[in-house]
Amino acid sequence: MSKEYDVEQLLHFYQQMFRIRAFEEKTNELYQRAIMPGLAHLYIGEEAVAVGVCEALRKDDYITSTHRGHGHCLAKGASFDRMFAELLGKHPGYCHGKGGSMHIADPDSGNLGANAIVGGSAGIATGAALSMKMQGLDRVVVCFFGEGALNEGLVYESMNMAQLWKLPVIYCCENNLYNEYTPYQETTAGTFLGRPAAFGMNAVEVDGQDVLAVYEAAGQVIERARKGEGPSFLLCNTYRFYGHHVGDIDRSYYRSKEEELYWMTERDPLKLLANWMLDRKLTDSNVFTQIENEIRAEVEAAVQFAINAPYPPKEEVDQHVYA
Amino acid sequence: MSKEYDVEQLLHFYQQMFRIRAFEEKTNELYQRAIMPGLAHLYIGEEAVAVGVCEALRKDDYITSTHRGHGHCLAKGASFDRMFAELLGKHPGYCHGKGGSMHIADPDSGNLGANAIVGGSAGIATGAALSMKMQGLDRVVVCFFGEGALNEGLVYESMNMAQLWKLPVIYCCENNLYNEYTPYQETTAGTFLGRPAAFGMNAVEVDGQDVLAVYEAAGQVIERARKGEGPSFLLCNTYRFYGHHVGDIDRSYYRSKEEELYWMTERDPLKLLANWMLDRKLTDSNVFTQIENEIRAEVEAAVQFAINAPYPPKEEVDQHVYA
Amino acid sequence: MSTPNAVREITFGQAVNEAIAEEMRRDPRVFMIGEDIAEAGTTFKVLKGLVEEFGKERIIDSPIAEAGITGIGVGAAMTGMRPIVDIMFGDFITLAMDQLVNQAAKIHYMSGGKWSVPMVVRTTLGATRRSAAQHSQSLHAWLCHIPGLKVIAPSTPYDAKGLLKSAIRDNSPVVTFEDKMMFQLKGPVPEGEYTIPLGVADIKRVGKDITLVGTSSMVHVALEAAKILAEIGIEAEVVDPRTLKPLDTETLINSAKKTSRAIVIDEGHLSYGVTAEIASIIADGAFYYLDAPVKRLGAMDVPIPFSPALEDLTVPTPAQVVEMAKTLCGRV
Amino acid sequence: MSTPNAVREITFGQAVNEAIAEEMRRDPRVFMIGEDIAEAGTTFKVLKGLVEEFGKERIIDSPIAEAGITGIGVGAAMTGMRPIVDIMFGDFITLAMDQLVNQAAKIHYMSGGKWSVPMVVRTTLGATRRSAAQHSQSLHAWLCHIPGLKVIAPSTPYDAKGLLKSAIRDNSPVVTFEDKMMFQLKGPVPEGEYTIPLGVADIKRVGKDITLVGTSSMVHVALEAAKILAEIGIEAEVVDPRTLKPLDTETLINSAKKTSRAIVIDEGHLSYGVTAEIASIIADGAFYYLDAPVKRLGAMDVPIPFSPALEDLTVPTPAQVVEMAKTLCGRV
Ligand SMILES: Cc1ncc(C[n+]2csc(CCOP(=O)(O)OP(=O)(O)O)c2C)c(N)n1
Ligand SMILES: Cc1ncc(C[n+]2csc(CCOP(=O)(O)OP(=O)(O)O)c2C)c(N)n1
Ligand SMILES: [Mg+2]
Ligand SMILES: [Mg+2]
Repeated sequence: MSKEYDVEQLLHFYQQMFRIRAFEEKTNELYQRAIMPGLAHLYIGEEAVAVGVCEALRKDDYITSTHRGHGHCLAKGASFDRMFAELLGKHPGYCHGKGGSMHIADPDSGNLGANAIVGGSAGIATGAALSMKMQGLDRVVVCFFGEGALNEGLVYESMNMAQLWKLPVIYCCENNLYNEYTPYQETTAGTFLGRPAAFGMNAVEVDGQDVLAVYEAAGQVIERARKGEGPSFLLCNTYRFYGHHVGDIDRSYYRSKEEELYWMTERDPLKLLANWMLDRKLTDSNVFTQIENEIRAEVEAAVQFAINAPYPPKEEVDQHVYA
Repeated sequence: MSKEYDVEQLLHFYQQMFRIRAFEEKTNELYQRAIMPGLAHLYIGEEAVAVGVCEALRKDDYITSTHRGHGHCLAKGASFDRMFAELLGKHPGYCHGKGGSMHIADPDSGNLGANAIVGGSAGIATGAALSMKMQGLDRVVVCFFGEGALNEGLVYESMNMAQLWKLPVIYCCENNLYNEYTPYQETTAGTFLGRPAAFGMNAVEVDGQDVLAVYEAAGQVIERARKGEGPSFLLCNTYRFYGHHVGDIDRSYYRSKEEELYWMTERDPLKLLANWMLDRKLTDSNVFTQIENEIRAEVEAAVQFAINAPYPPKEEVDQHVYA
Repeated sequence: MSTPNAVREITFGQAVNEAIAEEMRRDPRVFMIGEDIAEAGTTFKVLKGLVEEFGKERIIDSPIAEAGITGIGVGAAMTGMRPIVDIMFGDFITLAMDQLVNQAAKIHYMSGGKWSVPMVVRTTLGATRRSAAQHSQSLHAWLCHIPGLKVIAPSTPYDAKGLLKSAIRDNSPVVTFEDKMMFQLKGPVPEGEYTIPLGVADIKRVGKDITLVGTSSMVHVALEAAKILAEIGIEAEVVDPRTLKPLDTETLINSAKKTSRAIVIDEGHLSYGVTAEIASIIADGAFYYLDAPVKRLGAMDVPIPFSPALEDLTVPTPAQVVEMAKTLCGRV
Repeated sequence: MSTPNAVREITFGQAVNEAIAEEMRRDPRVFMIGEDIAEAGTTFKVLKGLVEEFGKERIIDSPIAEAGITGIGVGAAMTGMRPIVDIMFGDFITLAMDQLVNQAAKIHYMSGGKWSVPMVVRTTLGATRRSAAQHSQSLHAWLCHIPGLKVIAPSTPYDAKGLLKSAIRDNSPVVTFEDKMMFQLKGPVPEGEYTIPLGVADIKRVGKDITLVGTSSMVHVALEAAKILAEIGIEAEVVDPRTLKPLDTETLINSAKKTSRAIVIDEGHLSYGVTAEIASIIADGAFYYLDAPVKRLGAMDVPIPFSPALEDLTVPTPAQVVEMAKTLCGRV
């Protein structure tokens, strides 16, 4: 943590991370109370990645997201109410309820869409970057994906072209150690950083639990891309505190309680930032409590909005098939 | 060229390379005389790769091949007559005329099949290697492909698994500088050797015009694989003397006559071997002439066989759809 | 077909599990490869227990690489093994189509019969799980279109087990589509060994007034409709093709000849889907016997929406079948 | 549709080339990406000259990566460009199906109409080029099955140009299948600007005794058959759907109602192919007018063999159409 930050900015980071935390906790509750249809893949534990990266982006920059996408969408500027509405399949949701948890998309915040195909957005992000270059715009695209996506061929095809044409795209790999229920070591040969190296692509590895470290690393590769110096690979080491999805409760067969506990207690990105600030006496703990309370209240209101919102009318079903 | 070779072996290498050369020259003639249906991708100029590698293989080892596959098939043990018959779509061809130039396959010589999908055999070769490992057999699989195939995602998916499970497979990349009509530099970021490095895979680069160098390098990686030490990537730098396919006559828009001339005169694998032997007075030029004459006679007889051979009977058309 | 003995009620998922376990016991060449299939037993938990019995060498957890594992299946099948490749959701076969269609399906033919590819690809179809457009498709029509592939779509635990065992023993590539909403469906399955030959339809209910052809879970929609129709005196015959490729056209046509009316129900999209093939075969083969046009019901021609309020509108229901049947039988 | 003026004879390939050039001139957002499309002008040389006019920035030679370039097309289309993605052979769409089907086709719908994907994918169909099983397929039925995609299959230079221009202007993803054997086919094409709306069939020959529905190059097989049939007094109507998705069902049904007989001819495999959809739509819509079952002709259900002696047996011929038509008209 090298840069100088003012307290406001640091608190803003905290706030952004807590927004994701609170949203996801409520999502879990909605699942458990059988209010949310289907499943959701919670981002809890990984908040510093989405926030660190998106804070380094401009509003008119683009992102693509994944099945574990709520964090990216919120960090890029989505609002609670329309997110929850989408998760409940309601009409005011970002996609009129037609996309759901895995497909939040929002042109206003530059969100090209979450993608339920592992690795499926690598080409899209790369194409958006090509498009920026062709139009002479200086917008940057961030492609978020989990380390599991590095086993899908499309990611390699895309990285090759991005590097070849020096496109303004960042491949942000969130290594949370697991492909669903399988430790990445069982599925991944060599090193993660070997992948971008294959194409001669700039690559940076960062502690994904340290929002300031992510912010700084992201800032560098984004500025590089914005200046036309080409793509980068940003490897963020992180951990999901909960299951692969909300229904993944018994996890003992693929990871230990100790491991989970370690990350939750020692490596929680929110605690890490708060403690760092408290250690330096930049603020006091009441401030965090106040932020949290405000956000929780906002979450509550948003959930109520979503619960009360109408389902899409039947006529919606065959609208938007063609543009 | 470090090993000790006896003259017989060296002449055998020459013979094997000349078999390919003569076969391909005749194929070109068959096209020009409109005797061969469709097209063919000639291997002329690249003979040292197929021969160097296949001479280092056992008969019961496997290969997969490509659209530019005649050289691999011949080097692995295919005979002229059934090859030509296949190219002419005749019944005695290796595939009853149903496969044609791009699909020669032959269990007897361990040829899992040429493949007209660029990169399409990477999974098949890897699967055959997995199969050998599961059955406790010490056979090795060589997957031949052009440098263009390195842009297809499947190749990466396959290499990852091969390395992960230490499978006995060699990815033999024939870099002949062009993807069809496009120089590889326009399509390929980074380095070729960066690709296997991404997975921590053993890799060797070799002069693909030097049959002894290929033979030695191949021998090493094959023995390594046979001993269960895992896959390798064998990069062979080579050149195709003719067009992408037999119909590709005007090539000036993508490569210069000078370049072609350079390779044909200075880098011809047959000349290189012959001169090396002559320099060392291991044999005299009559011997080569005799080999060539014998092979040309064999080619002639084989073509006559193929021309006289019957087409498959109509009933063949819906046979072999299901096994 | 062998003779079954004692019969129990087990779920569709258990039937699949049993089929694989039995075949793995009898034939050491059979193995599985797929994402999260070992300790996790797949995301649907259908394969639970297999890794304990057969070990991680034969129940191989793979990287997330659908094309790669399908290609690996092809190569392994050609060289002495009998792989079962697990593609978690049917939507992901989009990533493996080259390996399935250009490789697996064609190798036997292209090699003049020299090589064969005894491989099974196990995947899913079916919507209404609130999984949205990329996890809800029923893309089986694509594979039925490809010569060299066989395609099965079982509707009951009994059929699932018997057909899958035949598929594993078949020397051609077979793709099996399991409706992910049926894994918990219970039904009678005999204790002992049995197989069901590929290519033979099954009449799930005998009737004389109208033929309802249903595939996969749509068999149950048809049966449900038949029950309602019976109450108003329309006796529907429910025919389940079970194998979609090769298709038992004779049974389909004969049923329609008998009843003079037919509705075809499948969960793939209506347009250019499975219903089109079956309907046109019946319309042709039973032309001179038909009293009404052959009708079709498929998934609505829209990407599957997430919202339950919309998703449920997209798949055929018993009520729709009943309505259509009544019209065809002149009851409205 | 604008009014054409002076008419010349140009080839199908030239018509495609003109359509792209004209659209690239009028709209700077249009660009192309594909393998060997720049200096080489594709393997079929159809795009020759474009790179000279538009430069390598707008005619982009890509790596051999069908999934990648399709994905790039999707992303570019969403963010202000109008890409034309060139997939050299129709067989290679197998590698891009996820990007086409799970991404391009669904993004508009999944986003509730927020994003759109104005992209064209240009590829081929058709056999008899002695290119064997992996370079001869006609896989258009797959894409017709997918809501969110439009599919065109022009049969003449005139249609090729007018439809492709409409496709490029369309705001949805459109896949165009060109028969690789038709690139040299000549036909009249007006000098000036014109477009042909998607979704409108064209009656290529008027007749009263039987309807021949042909797609792509099968239109010419149908026309050839019609000529022979006319000699024995059977007047065939030849209908060309031109757009396969959305399909102009009304024109098809009306023609069959008029003639009472129909044969559907398409070069995809017969089973579960395009002919099934069209035949079942006609058999249903014209049921009470039909004097004979609707018949279908497609490619034989075998991988396309290399040998000319076999390959020619696998595709529909005028002779087969004539034979079938005579039977349907009671002339045998
Ligand atoms: C193409 C494809 N294959 C498989 C899946 C099923 N699946 C969903 S998430 C997932 C694991 C993804 O792991 P990773 O990329 O590391 O992301 P994480 O869930 O850890 O964030 C899998 C296999 C899928 N959605 N898409
Ligand atoms: C998947 C796929 N895409 C495109 C093609 C068309 N094609 C045939 S050969 C070729 C170039 C291959 O280049 P490379 O791999 O370097 O092999 P080379 O021809 O140089 O031996 C291409 C693009 C194909 N056959 N398969
Ligand atoms: Mg992960
Ligand atoms: Mg090459």
